[in-house]
Amino acid sequence: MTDQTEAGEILSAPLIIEYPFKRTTGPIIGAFLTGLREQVLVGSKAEDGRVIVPPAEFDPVSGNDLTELVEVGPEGVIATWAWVTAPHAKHPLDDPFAWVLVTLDGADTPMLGALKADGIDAVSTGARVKPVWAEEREGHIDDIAHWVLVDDADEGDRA
Amino acid sequence: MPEIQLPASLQDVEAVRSVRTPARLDYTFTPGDATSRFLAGITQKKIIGQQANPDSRVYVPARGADPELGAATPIEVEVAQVGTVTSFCVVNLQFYGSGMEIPYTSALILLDGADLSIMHLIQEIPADQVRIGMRVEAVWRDDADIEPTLESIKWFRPTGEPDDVNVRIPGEIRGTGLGSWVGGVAPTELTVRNPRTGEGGTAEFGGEG
Amino acid sequence: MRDIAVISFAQTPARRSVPELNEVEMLMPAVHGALEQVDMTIDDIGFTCSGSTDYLAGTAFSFVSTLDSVGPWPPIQESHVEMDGAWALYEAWVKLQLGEIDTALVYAYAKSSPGDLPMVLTRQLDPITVGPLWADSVSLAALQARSLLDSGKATEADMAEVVARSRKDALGNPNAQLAWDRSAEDILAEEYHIAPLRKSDCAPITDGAAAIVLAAGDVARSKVKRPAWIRGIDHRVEPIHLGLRDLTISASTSIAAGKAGVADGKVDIAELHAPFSHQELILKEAIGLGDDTTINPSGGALAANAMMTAGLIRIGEVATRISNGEADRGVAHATSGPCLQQNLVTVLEGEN
Amino acid sequence: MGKERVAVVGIGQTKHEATRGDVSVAGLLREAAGRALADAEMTWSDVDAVVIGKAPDFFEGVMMPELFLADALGCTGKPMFRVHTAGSVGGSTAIVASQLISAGIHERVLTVAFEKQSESEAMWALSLPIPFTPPLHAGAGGYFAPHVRSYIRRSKAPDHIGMLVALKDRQNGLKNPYAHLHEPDITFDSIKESMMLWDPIRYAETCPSSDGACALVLGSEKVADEAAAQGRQPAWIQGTAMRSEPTLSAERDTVLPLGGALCAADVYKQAGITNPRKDVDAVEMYVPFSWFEPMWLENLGFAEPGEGWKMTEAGATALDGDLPVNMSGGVLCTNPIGASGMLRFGEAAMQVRGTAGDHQVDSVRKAVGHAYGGGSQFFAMWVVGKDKP
Repeated sequence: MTDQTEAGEILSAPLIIEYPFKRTTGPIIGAFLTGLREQVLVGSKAEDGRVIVPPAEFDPVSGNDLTELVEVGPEGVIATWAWVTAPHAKHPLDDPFAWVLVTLDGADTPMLGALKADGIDAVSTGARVKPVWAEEREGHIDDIAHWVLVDDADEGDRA
Repeated sequence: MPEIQLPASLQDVEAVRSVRTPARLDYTFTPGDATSRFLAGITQKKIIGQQANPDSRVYVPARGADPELGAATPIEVEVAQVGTVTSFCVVNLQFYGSGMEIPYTSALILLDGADLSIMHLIQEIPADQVRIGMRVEAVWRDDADIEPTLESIKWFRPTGEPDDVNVRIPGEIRGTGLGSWVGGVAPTELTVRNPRTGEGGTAEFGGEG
Repeated sequence: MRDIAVISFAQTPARRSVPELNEVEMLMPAVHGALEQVDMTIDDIGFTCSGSTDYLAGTAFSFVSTLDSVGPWPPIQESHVEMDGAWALYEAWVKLQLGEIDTALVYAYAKSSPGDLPMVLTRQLDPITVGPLWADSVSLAALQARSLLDSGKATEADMAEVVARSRKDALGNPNAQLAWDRSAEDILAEEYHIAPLRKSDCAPITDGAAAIVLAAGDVARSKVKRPAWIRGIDHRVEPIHLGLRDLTISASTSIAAGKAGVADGKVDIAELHAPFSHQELILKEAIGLGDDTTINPSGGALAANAMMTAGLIRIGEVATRISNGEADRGVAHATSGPCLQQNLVTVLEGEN
Repeated sequence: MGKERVAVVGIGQTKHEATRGDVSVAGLLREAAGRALADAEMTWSDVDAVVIGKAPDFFEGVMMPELFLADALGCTGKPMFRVHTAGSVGGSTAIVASQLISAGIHERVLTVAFEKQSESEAMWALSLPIPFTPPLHAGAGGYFAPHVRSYIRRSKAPDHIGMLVALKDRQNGLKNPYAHLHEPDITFDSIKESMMLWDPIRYAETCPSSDGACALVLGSEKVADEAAAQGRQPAWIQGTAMRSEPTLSAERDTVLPLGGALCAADVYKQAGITNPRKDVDAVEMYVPFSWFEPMWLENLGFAEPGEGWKMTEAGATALDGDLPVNMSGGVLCTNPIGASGMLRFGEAAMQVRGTAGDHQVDSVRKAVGHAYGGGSQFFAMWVVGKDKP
């Protein structure tokens, strides 16, 4: 029997959790993704008449099925935003950008996106924005490459 | 399934039904104190058991707590590199991450001086000749390939000793096992020795350390 | 309902990283401490319940090996929730209501340090429409903070005051991870991290564990002089999508506070699980706390925020202050999910 | 303070398949929950609280997925709770849900358990290689197969018992429209000829990987009495129990775990069962590998030590036997891991309600639901009956 030895250097090794999850969408979220591929944004009509984007499959208050999808956007206004000074490698944009919750025209609830803008001072609640579509689209949330301010649209499109 | 009403723009296009959302998370894994001490032994080709106190079970490898006492296992005890097969299965299927040639034998091996079997491979004997009670010994990788992992033991192989017909298989009391109903009567907590109070258990098993 | 009290509470010192211990090794001092304070072993416990989640350290079934910390032998009555330990305490409280057992052990733990916590938490989000954007927990909180500022209900200075007070109070908490004495002005001079949040507005990333022993009626009275009785406990949830909520309020907290009976008496202290400074302001209003309530005397989540554990710690902090006579009645709050999605409120009281 | 009575008043499950490609995770849960609510003649707004169970989150790659599923389950503004006790979780989730009513907190609780294993794959999610940690050399089957061998050695059971169980359960599954595996051509010989994966376990003696969900609506005595008055028989919960023991301890028995026997003894005592073989009319037990049927028969007090396999061999556990076991086809036909335990509990309730369709056993007054998880170390059981406890 020996006494406990002083633990030396702490062992450590990388652990990677990685998988190409394949998710079935169901008809409502499937329609939303289909729309992204076709450059069309859709929301679902809730029981209280609100249009929810991305579409909810089920009424967020009652839990009942929602079945009516309506076209919204493509432009909208910023409901709230946050400026990322040092983007993470996993973030959708490499340069400093704003997370935005965008209430699309015709929608009542905002959706999340990444806004490309010149700087924190260029972004404000209530500003109008529009999506910039990815060149190759497959029916994925990344089909919206990012959002741009409507006034800056030309510059955003070039970038 | 309720009928979905689509806007005109989406009525005549092929619908998306599934989506790939690959995700990767990177972690830095550290195994903790008990495992690190066990693996430090492995790098010296020693199999080090641990126990909570001089009278308690010897666990190999200890995982941080004596699971019966709920206590840390600071005491280190080197156990033998030979032991007895307490059970096994023969694997005929290639598994995720396993480079083994099939069929191969995965066995529970109770090392001499330890109180709980480890799971490891048996080689150097045809799979259909492996037996419960068979005596086996550790076969190490070459010294240059020893790493802090139990896989530094490549496998176990028969020692050639006679089988241990009295191998202590945990739980084998009360007819066939701890969770047996004998004469229609259920076992109780007192069927086993309480490691904190010393109460319970049978002469057959449980009094020992 | 049956009278149930918190009779002991123990936690490990909060640290940014505890690489030298695995989860069970980190947890054991908390479990053993809580039991030893009331001279108990697992043999004296009727029911054990724990809270943890696999994603933090990246190992599936982590609760299976941490159960070894209690020594579940002979076999015990036990359950586990993939939630903060405050909800494990709720399950134990429900179990005690059945009248069959008189004691319960609740524990929770988390090692967040092995992963990239804000990114790990993105795996909670809608996996199709939000998850692939990797919108981290700090970014989402910043969206909420901007909403609150835009509403005019709070200013960045109000947020900085929360930070300054919390970290100063943490100087008196030996288990705190972040404690310092700096002015709100000083904090406001910091650069933005994810605007409008500064690093100081955010909880630290913490490895840690905690445990509580609950007991009913006379068993509680026989074990401690002044048990902290649970007078009410309730929890509620909201949709995960931020767009479906008014981010400037916490509707689910308000319901839970109402059901738990917060307003039935004076609240001396409150421990609010607010991992971001502005969330304390939202919670204070949602629970209906006045300026005569001392909020987060421990420093709160801004001082230490072990995931899955910080909510249980809030209950323990309030209970300890009631048992030692510092307070007569207090409120503990726990949260889960992005931007205060799910909330639990407990009202605790001492007997005079 | 006493315990309030609780009954199952609604049961729903999905069609179980390897890949349910037609529904989202939320849609899968709602298929089961919607059926349970319809069965209970309730709507989402009638539900006071929701209790969700599932096995490891890595299966779907969503951390604490109940959070994103909250509105899909009509939880907005309500209490929602998530249980995880490994493979026993479907059972323990139903027990936690029942206690919300027996403690007098709620009147109507919806409980749902699920797994959508097709979003990833079971072999990946269950055997992530962890650094410094010895690998399971052969997956879950490789873990359990040595314990099956130990059982065979102790009980001196003949080789064909496992195959008999597989044949019975797969044939029962043919009567269950929701079951995942429907193998009309299965025979004893086809099982015998299937590949020996983990000797002594053959391929045809193992469970599939399924997408599926199960939901139960639990009601208070008042709610259940109302259902009964309208001709809908409640399944009264006469006892619930859970036990846990360590995975790797020196003394424990991995073949017939003490925790399993203590769990059974506890639940029988509550339900007034003194002779399990005689007093219980039907059992759904958690049998992911065929040999677990005789093992659990002994562990749960239906057979003396070493005699469980004789019940199987004699046909006692067949649909027309004196103790039918796994009338639904069991885990061997359907295994959405997180839901598997609740499916056992739900089938027991269906049997006492008389709603099990083609796999209904005549005049079931008391039925047992059983689930286990981890390395045969977590146990959850309930007894449901036609009669009020």
